[in-house]
Amino acid sequence: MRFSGFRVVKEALTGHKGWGMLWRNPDPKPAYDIVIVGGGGHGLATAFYLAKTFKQARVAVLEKGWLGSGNIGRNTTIIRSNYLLPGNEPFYEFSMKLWENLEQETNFNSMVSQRGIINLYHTDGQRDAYRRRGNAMLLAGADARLLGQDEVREIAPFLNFDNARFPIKGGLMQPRAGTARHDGVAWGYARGADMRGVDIIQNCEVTGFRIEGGKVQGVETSRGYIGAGKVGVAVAGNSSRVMAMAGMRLPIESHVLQAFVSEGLKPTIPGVITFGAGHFYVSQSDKGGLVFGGDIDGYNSYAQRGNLPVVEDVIEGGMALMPMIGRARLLRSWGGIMDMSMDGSPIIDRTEIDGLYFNGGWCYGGFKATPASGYAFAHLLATDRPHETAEAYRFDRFARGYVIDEKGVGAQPNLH
Amino acid sequence: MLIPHPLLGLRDSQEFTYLGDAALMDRPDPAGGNAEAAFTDYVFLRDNPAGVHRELWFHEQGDRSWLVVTRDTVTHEILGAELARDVKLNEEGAQ
Amino acid sequence: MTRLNGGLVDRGTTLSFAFNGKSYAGHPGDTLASALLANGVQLMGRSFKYHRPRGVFSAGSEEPNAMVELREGARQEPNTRATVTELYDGLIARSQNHLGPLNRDLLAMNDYFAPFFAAGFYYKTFMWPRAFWEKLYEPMIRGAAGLGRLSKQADPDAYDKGFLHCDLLVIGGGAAGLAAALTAGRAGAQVILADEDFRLGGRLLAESHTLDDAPATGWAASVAQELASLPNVRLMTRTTVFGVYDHGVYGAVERVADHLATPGPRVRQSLWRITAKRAVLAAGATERHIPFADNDRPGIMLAGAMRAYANRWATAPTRNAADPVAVFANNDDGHRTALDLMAKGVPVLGVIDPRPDAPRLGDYDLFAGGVIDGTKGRLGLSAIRITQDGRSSWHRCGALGVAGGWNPNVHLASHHRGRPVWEETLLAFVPGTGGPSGLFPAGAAAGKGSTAAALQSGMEAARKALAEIGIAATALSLPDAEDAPIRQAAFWHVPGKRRAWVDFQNDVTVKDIALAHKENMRPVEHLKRWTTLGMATDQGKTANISALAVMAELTDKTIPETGTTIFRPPYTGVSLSVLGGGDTGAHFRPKRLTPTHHWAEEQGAVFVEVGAWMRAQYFPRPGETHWRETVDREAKAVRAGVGLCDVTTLGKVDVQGADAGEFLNRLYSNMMGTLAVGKVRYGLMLREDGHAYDDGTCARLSEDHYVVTTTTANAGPVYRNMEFARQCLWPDLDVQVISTTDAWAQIAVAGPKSRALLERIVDEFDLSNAAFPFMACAEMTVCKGLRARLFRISFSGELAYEIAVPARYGQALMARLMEAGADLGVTPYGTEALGVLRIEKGHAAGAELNGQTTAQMLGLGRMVSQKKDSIGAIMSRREGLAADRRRLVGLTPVDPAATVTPGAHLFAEGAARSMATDQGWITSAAFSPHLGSSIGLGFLEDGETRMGEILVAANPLEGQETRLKVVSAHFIDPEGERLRD
Amino acid sequence: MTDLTPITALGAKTARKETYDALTLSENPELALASLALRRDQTPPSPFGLRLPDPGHCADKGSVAAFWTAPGQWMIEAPGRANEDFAARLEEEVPGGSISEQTDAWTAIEITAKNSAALEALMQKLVNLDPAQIAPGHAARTGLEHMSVYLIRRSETHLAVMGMRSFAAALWHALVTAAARIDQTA
Repeated sequence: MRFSGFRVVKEALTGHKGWGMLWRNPDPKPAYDIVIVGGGGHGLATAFYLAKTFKQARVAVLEKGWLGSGNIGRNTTIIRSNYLLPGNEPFYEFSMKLWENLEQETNFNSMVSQRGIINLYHTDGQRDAYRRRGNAMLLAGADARLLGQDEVREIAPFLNFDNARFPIKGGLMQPRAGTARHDGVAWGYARGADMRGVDIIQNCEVTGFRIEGGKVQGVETSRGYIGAGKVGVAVAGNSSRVMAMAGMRLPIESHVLQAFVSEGLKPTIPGVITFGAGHFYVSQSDKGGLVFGGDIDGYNSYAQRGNLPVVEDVIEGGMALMPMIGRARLLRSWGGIMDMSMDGSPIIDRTEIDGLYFNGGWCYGGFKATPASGYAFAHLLATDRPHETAEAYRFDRFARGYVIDEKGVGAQPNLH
Repeated sequence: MLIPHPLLGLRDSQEFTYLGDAALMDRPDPAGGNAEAAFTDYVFLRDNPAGVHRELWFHEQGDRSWLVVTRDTVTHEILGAELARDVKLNEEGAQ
Repeated sequence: MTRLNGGLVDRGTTLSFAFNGKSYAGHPGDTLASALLANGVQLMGRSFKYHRPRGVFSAGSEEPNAMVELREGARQEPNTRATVTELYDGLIARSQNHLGPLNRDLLAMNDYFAPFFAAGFYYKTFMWPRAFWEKLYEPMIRGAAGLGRLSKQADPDAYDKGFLHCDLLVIGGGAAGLAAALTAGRAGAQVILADEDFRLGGRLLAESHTLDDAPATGWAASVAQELASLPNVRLMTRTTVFGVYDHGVYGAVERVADHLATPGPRVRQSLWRITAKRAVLAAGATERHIPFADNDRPGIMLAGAMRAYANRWATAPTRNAADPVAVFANNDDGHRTALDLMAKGVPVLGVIDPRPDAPRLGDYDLFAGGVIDGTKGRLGLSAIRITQDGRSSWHRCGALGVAGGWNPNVHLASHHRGRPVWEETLLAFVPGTGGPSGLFPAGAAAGKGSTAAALQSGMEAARKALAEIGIAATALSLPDAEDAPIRQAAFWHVPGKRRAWVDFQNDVTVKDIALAHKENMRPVEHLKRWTTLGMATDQGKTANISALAVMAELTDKTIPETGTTIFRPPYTGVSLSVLGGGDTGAHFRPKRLTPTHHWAEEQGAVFVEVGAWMRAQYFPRPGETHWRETVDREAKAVRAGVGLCDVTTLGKVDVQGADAGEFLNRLYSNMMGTLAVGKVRYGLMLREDGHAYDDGTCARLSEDHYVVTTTTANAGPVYRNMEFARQCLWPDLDVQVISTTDAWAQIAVAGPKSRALLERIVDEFDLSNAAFPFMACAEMTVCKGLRARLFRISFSGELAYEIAVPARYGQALMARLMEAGADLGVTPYGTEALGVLRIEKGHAAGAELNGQTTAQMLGLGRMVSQKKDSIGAIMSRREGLAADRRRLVGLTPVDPAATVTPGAHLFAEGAARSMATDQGWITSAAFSPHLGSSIGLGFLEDGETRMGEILVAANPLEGQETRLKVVSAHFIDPEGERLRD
Repeated sequence: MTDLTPITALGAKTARKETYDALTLSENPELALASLALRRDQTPPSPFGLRLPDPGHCADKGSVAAFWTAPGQWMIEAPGRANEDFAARLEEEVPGGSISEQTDAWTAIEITAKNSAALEALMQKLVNLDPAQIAPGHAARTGLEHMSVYLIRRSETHLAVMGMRSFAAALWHALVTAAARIDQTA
């Protein structure tokens, strides 16, 4: 069924009798050409592009819980392509272009909203670093603007310009950045993949890999053995856990990132604002909640919850940046497990096991990457060649010394 | 979080700086064969278990002891803490 | 007026308040909701999506409907629950989320279009044309959405934070909580009792129960009094424990002054982080409702809330005292509402109970086996339709209490992601076993809902909790209390064609759940996300279980099979101001001041933040109109005469011990153990991954004592790494380290006349080049006996020294040097001139040592000793690092008037401007007064072999292109003669 | 004696002092400090006849005092001797130890209270220490408003707070802001 305004009106007038299931609840088949482990954003996007772009007919997505229950279900919804390094920027810009056409491609309104992102700077040194980055973005075909204080003030007059510990001098803006409705992204990809024949199997946990002669044969699951020509793992947050079942150690630690939403408020904040000096970033959802976050808690965790000091640290930053939000209330907080990699950048690569492919290490930035990650992983799975924008995301970059370290902090994941 | 400091009792984890897996204490022999591969594993690869994890915390706003804390990464329950220096000296003594 | 007799309000005092511009009167003890009800005001707000008229629904923090903008001006506080807003004199509140007056909300037309706004409709439309989303559809949706408004002004009130420690934290001051606190308090344990209400007693205040044949409110008051008298008990009313964190840390917010018009000198709220060895969760239970057609009109509320308004606040729920009240209950407890109202003289229409065998507990009309399946009344309930035995009839009705059973407030028990478990005998979820360790649920929160059971379980929980920490508590002799069994039917909603609301605030109806089911949004998390169920400010406290029941019915599963939701902090909304607590402006983070800060201020210095430090950026003089003028003068003064700069911010670490030299050998890439006593050496540190990390100097004061410096930014991390190396890698080395950064004021004395200046202040110390050459250091005295450390090191490339004295003398030393050097033209300089000087000399700083560069890129590859191991040495030899051909170069503009811009990217002339042809970037730049042009440093592919080549610096971000010449990074004195002079 | 005039950490010639109902805060610029760290296998000495305290504790002998700072390391305090080279005196007492001058690394603010309740109420607003960890005779290093401080509980009603000298103004601000808000009438 095609979704459209016309269809919504027609159903409204006829008692919503015509709506069908957004996706099926298929039972697993004995075998598939490609099995994707993980029904989060990246796994679903991979399946979608495998089916749509790479015309793969026998694809399954195995999800241990409900589809979209990973970090796609809980994040601060920011999309952007404002990276510095050549290993990253073309990939994220590719992602941005996919975002820009996502709804038309999936026929599902994921509410991609390009209201812009501003990264504030407070010193000349930060401005220079942002200039280098903004230029790198432009050279990669993305968009960027370097704003002075007055221009920031015009866009966000409510920021603390006059009595700040770290006075705002300006910002690097990416006008095409913004937000997307995170669940809607998962659902759009899921529905699109399902329509094209992908079996999305919920409540199906992978419990092991069957590997014979160095080649993967299939996966053991809570719903029985499923054979597979190729297996793609996209379970960020739990990558180490899952890949350990194939005997692999990864350059990844799992950390908790908390995020927050306030009670609903009338429109207050136009786009996304990032305050590096205070570890705080914020946007306002279409429903009116302020959606914000900051740093990871900083210790290895699979608990999907964080602690109070980070809550305070983030909100202290928010209050310092925009003291007018003080009378609003925190409504919800949550904690997601992040695949924090050793250089802060992801991995999309083959593994040492034939037929086993890996996608992970997204740190706290996986949401914005969803379309390109899915596309590039589908490309790799379907063609056995890395997508041109994802060539740097290899396992061996650590051993060979080609890390992609945007922050320049080295192999300490909690600093990325 | 509260860290059970072996000398000072329960202390706010905010006083500490976290580093990561206690395996970082086991710096490979730079003169050993294939040192570059050993260092690659040491610097970049982690077990990252969901469960019991031995990890390094630095009591930065405290007595500046490095501690080896044994903590469950699923429940955050702490099973013990030792002075890293003692751990290292004991290991070396055992060898 | 619908004020009844009795209650816990102080009728002797009248408080006046305004709601939507109209004045009303209430009493101390009232909430805004009770006072409005007492004034016959039922309509208090509008729903989120359909803008349906809404009245108060509950008597607590679970309120979905009665939300107001409280206070005015910068103190305006949106989404404030009228049900928990303590009335004060002069209170001003407005209803929110409507266009035009509350009773004629223009946005109520949304309700007519409700069929178009079914669950998830927006995912299916607004996609064409593409550009219309940001321009039209989304702004429209955003404008209509949201609830209350922020004032957009800074919050003027003060907030603070604190830490408390106790043996037992009791969360909730109802029957169970009071019993727990009393048990623990009498045992001598350190106890904190926190309750979100302003009065202790919980449901005891809302019910007509007796304890030992006396009103239960009296027992609550006497227990509160005893607890207040115990020095080991801290009573915290108006305090919400909103979250359970690891290892017994609880987050709580105390509303210190929210019951006052303004906080005065006090804070408005305090954030408490309570470390409790054990805790008792006695947070009570929340009543749920029964969805039926048009069940959302003002006047329809929870039956227990109705009792609370009648008993505690002496208020009838109706607009007129003569209007009859009905009760719709699937359980015995709900019938008590009819009894309590009758006792207060409120006319009762009857009790409608779907159970065919429903008991009649008093002298009221009982509609056993009956349901309500329709209501009337645009802005307030006027009639209900009762269907019994297949016959329907309309009845005039001014208010309706709905009793669908009670849900234990398990929230905190699931904050560690432990799932609540279904208790079929209670038809409710109770705390499961996976709760936070040390947290003991008790009372209604644990499903022990009768007063007797609550008292008993509160006491037992406290005894059990304390026993675990070695405190024996004696059993209380509990009063006789009501112990009615829970009798209820699993009756979850009244089926029908009209909309029956499940989640009031977000306008989620039974139909929406049915649609979600049809569309396969069946897992509970999908249901929530598709319909927005439970996403409103009340977090579904009154809605979620009913919704689960409806979904269970649709899927033909049990409720526990259908799923449950777990809760995350906060339990109720917490103001961002209090979580952000304390200072938000200039004191947001502490500043570090240098020893000469006040002196620099007196000189009119302009300061700049460098990490936590404030450093003098430049020292403008009268007549100087542009900062560049000042900086040029300062830089020139250094090269021509002598300048002074406070460099205290560089990290300083004393490294001592027999193995200090060996220790530094392992930390620095170059050799330090061979350094002679009395000498300084420049040192480079790598990270273990082989990249350049930090630089500084090592000075050997004696055989077993080095003083090392770090960059300002890395002072903390480098020190931490030293402790790591000392304790975790090589504990066998005899080495001790301690930071001395703040102990010594360090002043750079730089320029050809620096020796002449220093000679005037040292006490008989030979500064001659022979006696104290470049890279010498010594401990000595200055200014008649003040101990000092002198280092002959240079960042500027000139003859230069750094002198350190105890920090308290730093300012006086600076003043003395200024005085003594007046005839030498001594000039203070700031970080800006420091930057100019170091760029002219080609020294790397933060922009070059940015964590992404290598020793080779910096031109320091030879410093990585091959003769010894050191941190990072092995990994610095990896292929990718060795193959990196970018090198630090100097850059000058071909047109001397042009500017070198840091952050511009470097291209060969004629090359396309693309990533593929990008050959490097400019890291730092400054105007060099000595060269008379802008100059820069940058990393360039094969830089060292391209001297003299013309490049283009592209800065498309600002539309600039500049032709630059590649030169040595050492613009000044490349042979380094001056500093050895 | 040098002819340079020292200033206090708060930047004045004389020490700052602020008095509230039950609390008095005063800057103590005359306190000399030196750290003492043991070399490998060194026996703990008794400088100036002072028995070096156990972890988490402080010891006071009138003319000198000490508090434990790290395994094998103590801070030695000498009231009224900040203008001397106290580290050198300590080196004479403990030859062969690792000693560092710390007098001006820290600013000491002495807080005296009319009763211990006022002092504890103040500490509740500033530091996360169980009262038992900072009972009289105890010393602790911890965080306070994003700063690192030593707390030395000299008696029931006397607490010294030592912050890094460069943070003195911020520390003073934090302490007086909290002190002013404590209800000291109880």
